[in-house]
Amino acid sequence: MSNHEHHVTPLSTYLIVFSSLLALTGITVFSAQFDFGWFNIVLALMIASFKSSLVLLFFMHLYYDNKINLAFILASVVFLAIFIGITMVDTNFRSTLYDVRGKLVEEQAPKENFQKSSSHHSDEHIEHSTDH
Amino acid sequence: MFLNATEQTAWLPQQASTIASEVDALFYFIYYWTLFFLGLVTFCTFYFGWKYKNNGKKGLTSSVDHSTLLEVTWTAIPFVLVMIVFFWGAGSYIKMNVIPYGAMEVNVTAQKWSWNFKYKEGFSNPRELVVPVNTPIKLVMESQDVLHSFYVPEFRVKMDIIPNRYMMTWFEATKTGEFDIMCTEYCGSSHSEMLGKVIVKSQSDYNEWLEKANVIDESIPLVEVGRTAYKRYACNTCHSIDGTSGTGPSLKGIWGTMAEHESTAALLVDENYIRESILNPQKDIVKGYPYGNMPTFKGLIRGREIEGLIEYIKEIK
Amino acid sequence: MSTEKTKYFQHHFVDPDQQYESSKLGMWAFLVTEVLTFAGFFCAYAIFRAWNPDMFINAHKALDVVMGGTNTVVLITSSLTMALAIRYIQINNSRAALINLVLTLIFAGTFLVIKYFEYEHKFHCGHLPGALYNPHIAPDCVAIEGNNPHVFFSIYFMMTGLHGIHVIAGMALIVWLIIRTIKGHFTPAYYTPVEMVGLFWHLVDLIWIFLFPLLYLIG
Amino acid sequence: MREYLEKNYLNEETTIKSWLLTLDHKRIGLMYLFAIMFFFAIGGFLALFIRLELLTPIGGDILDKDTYNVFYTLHGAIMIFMFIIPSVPAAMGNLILPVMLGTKDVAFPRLNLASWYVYVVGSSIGIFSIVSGGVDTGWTFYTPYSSSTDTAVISMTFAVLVLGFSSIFTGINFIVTVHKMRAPGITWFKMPLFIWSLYATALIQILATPVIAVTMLLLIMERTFQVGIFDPAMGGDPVLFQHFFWFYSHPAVYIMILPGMGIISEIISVFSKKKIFGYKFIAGSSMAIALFGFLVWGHHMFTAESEFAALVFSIITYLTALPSGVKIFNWLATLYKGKISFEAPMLYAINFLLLFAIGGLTGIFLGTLSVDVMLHDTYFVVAHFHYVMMGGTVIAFLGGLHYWWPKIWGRMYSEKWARVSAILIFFGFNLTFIPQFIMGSLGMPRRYWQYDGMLNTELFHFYHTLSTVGSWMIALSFIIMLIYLVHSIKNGKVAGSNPWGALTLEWQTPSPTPAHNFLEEPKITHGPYAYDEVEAERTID
Repeated sequence: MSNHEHHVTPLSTYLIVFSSLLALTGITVFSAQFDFGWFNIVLALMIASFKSSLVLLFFMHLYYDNKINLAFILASVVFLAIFIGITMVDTNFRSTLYDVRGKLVEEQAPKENFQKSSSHHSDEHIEHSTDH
Repeated sequence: MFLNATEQTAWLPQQASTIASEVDALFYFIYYWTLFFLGLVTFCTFYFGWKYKNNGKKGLTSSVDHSTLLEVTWTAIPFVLVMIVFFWGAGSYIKMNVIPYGAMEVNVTAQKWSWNFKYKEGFSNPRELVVPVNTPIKLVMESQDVLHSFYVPEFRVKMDIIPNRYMMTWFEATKTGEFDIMCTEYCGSSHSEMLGKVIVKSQSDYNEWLEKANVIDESIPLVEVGRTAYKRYACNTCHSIDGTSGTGPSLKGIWGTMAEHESTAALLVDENYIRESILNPQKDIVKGYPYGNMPTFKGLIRGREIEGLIEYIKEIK
Repeated sequence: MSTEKTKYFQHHFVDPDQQYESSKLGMWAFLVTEVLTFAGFFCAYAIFRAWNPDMFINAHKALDVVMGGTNTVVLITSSLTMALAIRYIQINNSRAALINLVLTLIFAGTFLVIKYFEYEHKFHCGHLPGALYNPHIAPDCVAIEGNNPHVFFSIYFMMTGLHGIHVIAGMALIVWLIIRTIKGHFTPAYYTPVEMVGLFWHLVDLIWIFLFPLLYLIG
Repeated sequence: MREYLEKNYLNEETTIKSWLLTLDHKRIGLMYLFAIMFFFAIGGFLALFIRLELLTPIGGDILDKDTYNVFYTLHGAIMIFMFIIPSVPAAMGNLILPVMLGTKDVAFPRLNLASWYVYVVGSSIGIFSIVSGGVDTGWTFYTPYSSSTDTAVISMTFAVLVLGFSSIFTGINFIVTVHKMRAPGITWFKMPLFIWSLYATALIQILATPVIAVTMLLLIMERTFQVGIFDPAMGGDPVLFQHFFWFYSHPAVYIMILPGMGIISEIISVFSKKKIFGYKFIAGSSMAIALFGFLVWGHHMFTAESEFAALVFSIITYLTALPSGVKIFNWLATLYKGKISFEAPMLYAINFLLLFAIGGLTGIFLGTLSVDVMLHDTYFVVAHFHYVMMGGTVIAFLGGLHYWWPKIWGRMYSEKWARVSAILIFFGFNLTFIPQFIMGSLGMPRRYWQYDGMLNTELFHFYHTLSTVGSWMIALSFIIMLIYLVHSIKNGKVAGSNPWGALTLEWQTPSPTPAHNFLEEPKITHGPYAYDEVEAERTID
């Protein structure tokens, strides 16, 4: 609860931020034309995060503001990451234990008896070995 | 309440599988130390309540508001206990989920509201899972419609069955006898009637059963075959025989009548009508009943059982 | 400003500064809920993309990068004009502020018009969510291979749709600001509503900054 | 001063309009209180019907199976979304929080009123859903059952979505009030623990509630457009729904229990006239529970999700359980060397200590992977969460209601009948739910309309009978409570400003509270629990 005047951001700051945002948009569209494999998504998200940081800090004044507001918005990002991250701990590890088992038995037994379907969620019907 | 009792105790059902004693030991380990803590909390509450009861005297109270030693102790001891419990529990959980090599496989189909067990020998057995004792059994389970869950309390086995994938679990029965199979994931109006039985037989009895199970006994009268099939395929969970309307229409007195339909004109209830209703139930729905409830029994039910059901329905008047 | 009490000062606060700071924190708390609302869709996106990477790459080709890119530029520009509107009120130039607010409104409208043409093309090609998915074979429609492409369009329409609803809500708020600015309600001593709507509008921009690469540029 | 403040928030203006358009947090709190008690009564009646149906093993005694499924679903949905979640934060919090902080109102009074109206709209949609046939999915709305059943799922899920917004509004209000509106002198570590718990709760409300809104939205989309996110028939994944649902609904458990713990911290300290033991720990653990509460949702799905995820969720669950457990020791240590008196609020606090201890300790069984496989979806789980939700939150809520009743109305209820009711509820509650623990571990699955033809049917019948008898004891104690509380509003003895001799700020203003909370600026001369420095005069004997 400070009584100082509210910060008025200089026009030049706004224009610099604006042109950086446009430039970054150009970069992300340009870079999308090349295939870097898994790095595509990382690069796109890095650029997007950088752009959003610029918006947050300057357009939304967080750079000059009470830091508690910054803490709140950062917390929201952390919880978003928790939500997506931990859900994927399940969805991406659905058949790990079955796979472990598959490797163990592979050495002892004919392979076709122990195939375990790994993608469960597509609606194509999965052939599986135990059917008669 | 002994750790190695295999009979039913006050808290737990009898132990009838290899994993049961391990789970029970952990259950009782937690039981006793939580009971100790509950006793401690109760004792402290009442002892302090009695000892420091307000006697009406004026005056300030003590300013004690922390004690590092005490706080560390009562954090550390529960911490150690829960970590023991975690690793113990995780160990037996992994055992429950890693299916032993060479286990006998049975395919399980769950649907509203019945169980069906398909054997490798090429036949299926609704409602009853017959297995040999002392043999690891691997269940490959699938659901035809919504979530179900396969639960046998005496085996301490439970696994949710999720549509569009195969869910697996296993058990090894250590006792012969009959045990309940229950569905523990809510699946609609007759959820509580989606029961089944595991029948554990000795190896020789099992072999004998297996030989007979595959052969149709022509000597049983058709009506009896139908009466049995009515129960086996859980027809009773939706279609009553006393005229009360359930999820589906009652079977009482329908033979030879004209059944009203939304989609077509009224149809005569005859042999072909009943056959179609069993094998292709979604083709025409009787007026007043929702679409989509009845699963098909194509591939599950045998020809003689359909004939039996027809005879049986003729009988219900 | 701070200690100067306007007629918008509410009695249960100690001073206008407390009121301003409270409104601002409240707005940020609300933006947190907005982020987590979109989290549900981002989570669905991440999981279905991890399950069906090829389908996602094939399906995104049905989206128009030029239109999406143009919309990104439009939204970023509208963010700039919104920020400038606040700045002009801070320095007591409500005429310039008004111009910037109107510009913001125009850019928001442009965004929706472009979005309309994009949606129109999806309807034309039958690239629709869920059970409505019914792709046509036509020279101007991309044929999509892979598992369940309707899920991609479900996610696309729900994400951009919810974002679009936010744009419309933002436009309504900006119209409200324009009316109040014309009436001369805002001064350097009191411009809290402009600041709050500004924050909301920037968040709409922020979400688009992520939607654009995730939906249009994957590959 | 033992007097009744003649011109107070209740009668300053008396028109109906002055209530319906009020911006006074106390009036809004009171309107919340009446609204949630209405739904509590409905939920309670449904529970009694469910218990009666289970009196015999065969189904159909008084309810047919579809009605039974609708009843237990509505019991859960009403109790969770319309009663417990708003109970302590929205009703008690609104009544007390600004007064405790020495401010005139919450930060956004209009948002606060809007929150009540949104609650009313949401509940009305819920009632509409009930009238149009009810829902039979269970309060968890698991797909694909919820996306395929033909009952009124859309209206009920929409009601939940709308109720979420009312919760968010309250949360935003409390966060800002705590951050920006504290009276001078109340620093973060001089706030009463009830405020700390409400603050932690508000954080969960704004972080988790949007996710339930989006989940419900997706479910509605799934039913209308078959978007294929949750429905396996369209390529979706039912377990994903469970993740989405529990990402909100597990933290929601802490939305329910944390404020209850806050109330208990207040009551125990006041009625043992003792400085709270480990203030910083209790405050910090509220925050820690709020944070860790977000990391454990997967323990509702040990039998459905991947084994690896189950291991991760199990260990975090224990880490979250510890701070709750240690809080119980802190409360016990507060009793040590106190001056303990046993008025009704204290009896509720003791009920809470014992019942919540049972609820918490049985959670250890359920967090253990292999034991949970056996207990999952049985009556053991039902009993466990009733011990936490009812034995914990509802008992704490009732304790808070009795504790602040003289502040709300300016009058005392009958102490004798209050004690009778508190003791009756303790025995009734245990009689209802201890048999359910035993049944559950013996293998009685939950959500069963009949339990005939099982190996243990006879035993189950015995325990269900006990449980039904217990449910009527609880009902009886609520009837007693209703009578003496309503009677006291007009006829109770005048309570005075500080009937319990407490030190927090709300007791330094007359009862009932004046319209803007304080007649003169409150002065903070001591901490909220400084019973070692100050002895406040009790205004009743």
